Amino acid sequence: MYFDCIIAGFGGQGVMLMGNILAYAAMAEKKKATYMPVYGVEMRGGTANCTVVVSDGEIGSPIIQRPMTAIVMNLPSLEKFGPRVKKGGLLVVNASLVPEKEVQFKGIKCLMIPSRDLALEVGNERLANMVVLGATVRKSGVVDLKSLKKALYPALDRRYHKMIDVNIKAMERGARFVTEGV
Amino acid sequence: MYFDCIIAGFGGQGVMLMGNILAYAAMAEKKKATYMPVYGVEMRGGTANCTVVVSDGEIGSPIIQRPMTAIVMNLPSLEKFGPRVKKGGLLVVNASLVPEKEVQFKGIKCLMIPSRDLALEVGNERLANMVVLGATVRKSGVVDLKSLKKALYPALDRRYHKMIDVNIKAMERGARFVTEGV
Amino acid sequence: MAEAEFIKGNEAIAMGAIEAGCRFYFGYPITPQNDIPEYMSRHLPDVGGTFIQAESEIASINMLLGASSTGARAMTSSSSPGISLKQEGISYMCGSQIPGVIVNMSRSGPGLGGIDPSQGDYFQATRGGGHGDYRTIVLAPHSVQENYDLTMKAFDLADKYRNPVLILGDALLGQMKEPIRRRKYRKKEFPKDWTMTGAKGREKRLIKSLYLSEGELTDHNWMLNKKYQSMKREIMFETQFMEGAKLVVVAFGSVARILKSTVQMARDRGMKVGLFRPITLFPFPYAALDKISHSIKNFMALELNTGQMLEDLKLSVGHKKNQVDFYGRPPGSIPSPDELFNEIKKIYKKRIG
Amino acid sequence: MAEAEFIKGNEAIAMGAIEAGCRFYFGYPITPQNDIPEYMSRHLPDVGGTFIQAESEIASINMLLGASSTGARAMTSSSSPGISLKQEGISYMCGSQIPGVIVNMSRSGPGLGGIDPSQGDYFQATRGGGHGDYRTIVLAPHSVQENYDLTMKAFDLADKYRNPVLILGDALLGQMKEPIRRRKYRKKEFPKDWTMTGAKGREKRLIKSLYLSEGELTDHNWMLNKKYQSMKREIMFETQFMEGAKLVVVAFGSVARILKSTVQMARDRGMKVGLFRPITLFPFPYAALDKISHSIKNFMALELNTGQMLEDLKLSVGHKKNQVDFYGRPPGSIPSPDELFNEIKKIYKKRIG
Amino acid sequence: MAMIKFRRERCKGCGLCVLACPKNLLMVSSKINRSGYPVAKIDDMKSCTGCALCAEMCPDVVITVFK
Amino acid sequence: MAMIKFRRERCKGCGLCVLACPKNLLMVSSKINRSGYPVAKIDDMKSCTGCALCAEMCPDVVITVFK
Amino acid sequence: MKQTFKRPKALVDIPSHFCPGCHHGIIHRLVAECIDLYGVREKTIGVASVGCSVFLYDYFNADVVEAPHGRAPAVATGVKRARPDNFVFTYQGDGDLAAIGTAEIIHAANRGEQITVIFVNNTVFGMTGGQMAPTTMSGQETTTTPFGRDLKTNGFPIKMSELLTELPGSTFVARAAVNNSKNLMKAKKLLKRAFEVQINGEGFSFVEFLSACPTNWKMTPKQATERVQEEMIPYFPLGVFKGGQE
Amino acid sequence: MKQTFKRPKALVDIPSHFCPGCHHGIIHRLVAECIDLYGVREKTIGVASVGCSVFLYDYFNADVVEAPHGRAPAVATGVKRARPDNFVFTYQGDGDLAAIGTAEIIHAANRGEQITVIFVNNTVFGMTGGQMAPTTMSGQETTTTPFGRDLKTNGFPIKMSELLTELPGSTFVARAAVNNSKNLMKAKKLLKRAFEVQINGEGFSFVEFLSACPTNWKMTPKQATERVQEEMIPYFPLGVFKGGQE
Ligand SMILES: Cc1ncc(C[n+]2csc(CCOP(=O)(O)OP(=O)(O)O)c2C)c(N)n1
Ligand SMILES: Cc1ncc(C[n+]2csc(CCOP(=O)(O)OP(=O)(O)O)c2C)c(N)n1
Ligand code: SF4
Ligand code: SF4
Ligand code: SF4
Ligand code: SF4
Ligand code: SF4
Ligand code: SF4
Ligand SMILES: [Mg+2]
Ligand SMILES: [Mg+2]
Repeated sequence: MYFDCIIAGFGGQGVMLMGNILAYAAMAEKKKATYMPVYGVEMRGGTANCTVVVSDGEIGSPIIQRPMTAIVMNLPSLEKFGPRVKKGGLLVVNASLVPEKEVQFKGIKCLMIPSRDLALEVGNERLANMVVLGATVRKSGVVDLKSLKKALYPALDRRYHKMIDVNIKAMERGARFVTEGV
Repeated sequence: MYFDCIIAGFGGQGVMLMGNILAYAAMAEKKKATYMPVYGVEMRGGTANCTVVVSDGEIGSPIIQRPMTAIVMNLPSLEKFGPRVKKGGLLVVNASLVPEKEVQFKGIKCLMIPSRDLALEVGNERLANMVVLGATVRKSGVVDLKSLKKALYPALDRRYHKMIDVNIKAMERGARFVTEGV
Repeated sequence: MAEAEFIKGNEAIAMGAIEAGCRFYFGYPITPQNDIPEYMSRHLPDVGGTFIQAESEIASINMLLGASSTGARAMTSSSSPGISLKQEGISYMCGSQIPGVIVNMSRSGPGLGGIDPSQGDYFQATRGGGHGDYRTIVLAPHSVQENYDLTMKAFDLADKYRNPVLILGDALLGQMKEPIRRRKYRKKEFPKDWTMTGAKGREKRLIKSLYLSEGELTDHNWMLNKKYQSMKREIMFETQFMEGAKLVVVAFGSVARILKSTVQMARDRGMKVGLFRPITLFPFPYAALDKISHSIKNFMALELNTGQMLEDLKLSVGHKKNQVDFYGRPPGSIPSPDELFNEIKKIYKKRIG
Repeated sequence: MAEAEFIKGNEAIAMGAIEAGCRFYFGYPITPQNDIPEYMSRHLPDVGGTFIQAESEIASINMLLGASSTGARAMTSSSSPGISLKQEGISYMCGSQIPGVIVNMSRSGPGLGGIDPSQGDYFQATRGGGHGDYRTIVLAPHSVQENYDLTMKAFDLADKYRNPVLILGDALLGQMKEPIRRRKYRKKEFPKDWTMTGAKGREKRLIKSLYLSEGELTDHNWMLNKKYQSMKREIMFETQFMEGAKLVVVAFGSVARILKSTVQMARDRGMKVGLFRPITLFPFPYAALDKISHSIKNFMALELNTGQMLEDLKLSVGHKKNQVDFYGRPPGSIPSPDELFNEIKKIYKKRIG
Repeated sequence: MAMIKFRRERCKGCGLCVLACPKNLLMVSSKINRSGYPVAKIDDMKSCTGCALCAEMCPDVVITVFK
Repeated sequence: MAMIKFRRERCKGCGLCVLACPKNLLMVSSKINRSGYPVAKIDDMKSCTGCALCAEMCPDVVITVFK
Repeated sequence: MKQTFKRPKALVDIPSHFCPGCHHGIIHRLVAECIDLYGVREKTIGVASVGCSVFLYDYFNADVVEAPHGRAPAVATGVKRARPDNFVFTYQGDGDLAAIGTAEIIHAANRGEQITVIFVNNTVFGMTGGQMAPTTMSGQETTTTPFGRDLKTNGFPIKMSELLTELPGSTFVARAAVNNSKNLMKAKKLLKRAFEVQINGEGFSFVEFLSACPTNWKMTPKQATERVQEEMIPYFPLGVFKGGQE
Repeated sequence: MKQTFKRPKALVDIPSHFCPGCHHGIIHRLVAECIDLYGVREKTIGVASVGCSVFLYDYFNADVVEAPHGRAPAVATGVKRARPDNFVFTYQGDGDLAAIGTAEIIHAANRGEQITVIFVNNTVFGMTGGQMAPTTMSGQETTTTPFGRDLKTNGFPIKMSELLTELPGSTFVARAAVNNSKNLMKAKKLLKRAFEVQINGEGFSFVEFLSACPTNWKMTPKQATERVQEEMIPYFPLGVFKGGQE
């Protein structure tokens, strides 16, 4: 089993956390994982992305030019990473910030998630990243949703553990959106 | 024509000046010359030596392990450089500071100059270096005594030009010591 | 076996250091290695250690010199420009035979450059960027686990040879996270009959690099040289897919890591490509490569620079005797496995067909 | 022709600089090159120039960076430990393409070492002791006249390539006196469309080494690399006694000077020994040596260190194809022509008989 | 009469202008610009004296003042 | 009664002791030691008070004082 | 209606990379205003340092040369000595000027170099992600003082203006803040004086700006701006330390 | 008769390399006397700097580590942090401490490192042959100020004691001279206090010694010693600047 993905967005959207959780989830399933962050120059409000690779065997490169999966949380990220997704790959798009008309790629699957609305449903809009992550995992099957939830413990600073429940809800909401289409 | 020599003594004895004058004298005769100084760690009162090479043709090394000629102005210098003089070479010794019994070398010529007495004769004891230089030049014939005198002009700082006459006297006294033995 | 932990490369170095008994850390912030001082500032106090954020890299290396001169295990870390500033201090440490671990999570140059991964400091690391004849052991990890393991090893080597040891990583190896397993570190004891502890009940000791009497420094330099030569016994390297290889790709550190995917791709496509990864950059595995060159004739160096380790590869296998090709990607963009595959394919086609 | 003047090697550098239009000098004292700042402090004011004794070598190199960025001709000088401290600045100057002349009258290392002649800084000089991929032209004079001539040349090369140029001498070349002949210097003009002069009536200009957008620094590095490659046209070397030579001795700077006597001795004794003296150490005369190796098979590097230029010699002639021997005399004692003769004789006997 | 103008795309929603206005006329709205920042606004332009203190304090030179 | 002793071979003839002696007892003689320096001396030892100021000032610890 | 406040000409019209509420942006603008005011844009040579203000060169419509971290005063010395008729300024953070660049600023001031130094003190290494700076306040948490700056082991927050005032070579030394309109207006005056000192050939001029770094202080822009008043100004008093006359 | 003045035990009994009349020799002895007095020889770790005093290690009967030029305070910081119970001192010239080592001394003082710094100010770079030092006096001729130090271009003779006094981290700062018996006796007292500060764990102690360099001043030892009184002391006043109590 081999999986790789790039997760990209603006600074405040929590894309780094998404990557971390995904990697922890893979580890919980005794898989190997690497996580590689890339920051822009701006400390706050800039762009950020990370690459996560998951595999049964030893992982070679932790960075990927053409990922199997890309999660784009804003328009600039779509523009940069959308075209790079491998043929047959998966593009997960934060539909709350990226208009559908911009998403025109051939030969790949596209998943549009109205993340803000779904996040608001379960609590607050800052949970959008968890919604998208839940959706991605359900769609790709890279890890089990259960592992993803478990991964919140090591990935979140202890101070935020009280938020785990609502994060789980957001993940579940995202996953449900994939299965049920709403 | 090729000539090389090491001139050594304590800091205050003016050995560097001797080397410089010798090199200038050679230049005045359109010969090539190199001068290479070596200082000890002490700024004042330490030991010092220099190497002068004179030649008609291009000069290779400016430093010499076994010189044709050595001028030693004190005992430590004799001990260090005396044994290094080449077979058939010339060792010029400042007899005012080096007792004759220390000067026991085979296969080389030794010239003992009572430099302090001769210097006092022409003016003051600080001229001992010029006495020795005059003697060395007369003995070795590396340059003409005339050239040596001329060399005082470029070698001495303008401030000391008023001392040139007495320096010349000292050189002549040294040369005379060689020719006349007293 | 311990539970795997998912940590940053930089943190793995800091953890390894503390576990190897490092109790003094001196550093000055610079991207992309700030997790090291940050980790140290948080965790050294727990073990009774001391963290100092120095006023500069120069102060850091000299604090390292001071602390190590007492026999303590100590470390400094920085990235390229900061490492340039430490060169005088490193030269002094080598000249004075003072151990110490120096980490360069290098970034892109020259000048201010950028903060991308880079291998542009290879020459500086392996040939001594400072003045005079000196060498430091250079360890080049390619994974977070190796960051951890080699840092521990670095402390032992530094003490063993009374010489600084350099860990040469880069932004990729510092920033990436991977699971690592901790291991029990067994501290080796080395003679401490040279350390600054106060001349109580013994002759005074002196640590210096100044040698002024005739011939003394010449001898000192040959003695040091002998020591550097003796470090050959520490040579480490890794090979992959060497059986039947027709082209051996030679690379270290982050790019070697990326190449692991590439070489797999090549093999999948039936290209007989092997990978040779030096782990010690100094001493460089000259002999091992030379030996390989008796049966394989085609080599290719890949580096994140315009060609530095390439010279060591040439010196190893003889570029007038064997074919040595090169692909360089100076920093500013990270090559992906696919891109590197294309470069290798070009060479493979040309040389092997 | 001008009257010969009898001057110190260091003074010849200072004189050459002023005649080549150097008007700014920044330095910090260090033996054995103090005659350079001393000469500059006395003579620059006469020509309307500026001498600053900086607070350190680091300040000096950065003052040089500043002055040169305005298009002025400027210089700094130091000796080994001081040059180590300048490495960050040199890397910046290369990255920012700022010219400037840097003199290293090197002394013995590592560390404080001593003040004897040494060639222990060869690696640092030729491979860039600082971080990142950069090179400086390195000129290695072997006489006082060459100190003077090559310093003048250094200013032209620096401006031509917009790159620092290093003059690598040592205590011997700085301290010895020899007659030199001055020559008329004809200043070449180079484009100044990049200099800091104030944006009067033109677009603003920018001098920097930071490149952050994807791929930009990669391109910048290749552009610089191309420039370094193009410097090959400046290669200079001297040969002596090459006709019929069976062993070619390769050496630079002070030891090459000493070897001129030695090789003469060898020829006098009927040994067919030639001398190859690289004058540019970067770019190194690889091709010239390679060509020679088609007819002569035995080479010997002689250096005042434990073996640095040796690597370039091996890379030139292929040490797996031709015989490359070495004699090193690390600093602390100066080898005499006779001593070197004995070393050459040993090799000659072994290789030629 | 005075008027201020915002260059919304440059606003980062820091609110320093809000702190600066002696008449308390400014606020950071919930509108987000293309860079993802909420932007400052003025509701009661009539009360603006054109003192320009808001503009002086703005780190991003978002505000220009007319009088 | 007091006495001072010189370790002549260490003397560099700098004369700082001469300056220091409140009783003006010291001088630099014309005798030269093995290192080539003229050495300090005291002629009138009886007048010495043993105040040790000469010794305190000597950079080369040439003088020891007895009292 | 006339436009009474607009972007200074010396400030290039591009978005800045600074975080929301960062005072660097304000200080940049004040410097640009002075360049306009004295009409020296075409004579200006800026020296950029390394820190969050490294992109100075993009923002100023003037010639700019980049200095290695901490060395801007040395670079500026070289520039100014070579071009004494140009207006030369450095712009440096507290890490740059008060840590690695300590020797360079002290000696440039001591030599009385005819340059203007803009010193932005935000009590933290901004660019590198919030480590302790020499000016970090007692007890302040940073990424390398996770338990707060402990004066015993980390030393004291250093007062650069006071230190440079001691040097006879410095002509004008002042500390300003831009945390509110009143201080900002005073800051403008001090900055003007600093410009005049150089323009009149009077010597070395230095203005320290207390500056907020909301990001690394982990505060909102409002809180950060308030901290300048409440914590910084009491320890780093504002005003002219030297050379206020004229 | 009893021997009332003898060589301190901490001073090795070998000839020194200093020039005739150089005050370094006196200052070495005073330091050695203090080591004896406080009985700390076996706990002492000296940090030698680069300058005429580089051979410190030969002269002191104690452990000594050599620091690169200017970096002794950083080396001493490393040593003292690793061995807080040892007595750690540096011995540095004015080139070493006030030029290249400016940042290191200021930050060691600012951190309040528990070390003792002996600073020998002879207004010149002695070891390298008499170049200008940061402390070179106005008009003083040196090999790099052949026309005398010009304050306009070379800056002002720097007063390190006064500068370090400004830093809250320094505990004891004083300036002494050994040009005559009176000053020498005072110097001893100051040095003792400096030792006590470290021994009592009170913090950073610093004693500046005005020192004669006959060789590079091109004076006789007598003239040089007199110059200390006539030219140096008026500009570099003696006394305790900070921390005299106890
Ligand atoms: C030699 C060197 N060391 C360290 C760095 C890393 N570095 C970049 S900026 C900086 C400090 C920034 O802090 P400051 O000067 O206070 O500026 P701010 O970002 O806070 O405005 C450091 C340490 C560097 N670029 N070069
Ligand atoms: C990095 C470096 N730069 C310069 C030198 C050369 N150097 C040796 S001692 C010295 C200064 C000596 O002056 P000072 O510190 O005043 O001591 P003094 O000899 O006067 O006692 C210098 C510049 C060096 N050894 N290392
Ligand atoms: S100060 Fe400027 S950037 Fe901040 S909210 Fe107001 S207008 Fe927007
Ligand atoms: S110009 Fe003055 S009154 Fe108007 S909004 Fe701005 S600060 Fe308020
Ligand atoms: S002070 Fe000492 S060295 Fe100087 S003359 Fe007197 S005894 Fe001799
Ligand atoms: S002990 Fe006192 S009185 Fe006696 S010689 Fe020395 S200084 Fe003079
Ligand atoms: S990190 Fe701090 S100083 Fe840097 S731009 Fe952001 S707020 Fe400003
Ligand atoms: S040069 Fe000066 S400081 Fe150095 S030993 Fe001689 S007199 Fe003393
Ligand atoms: Mg800051
Ligand atoms: Mg001095």
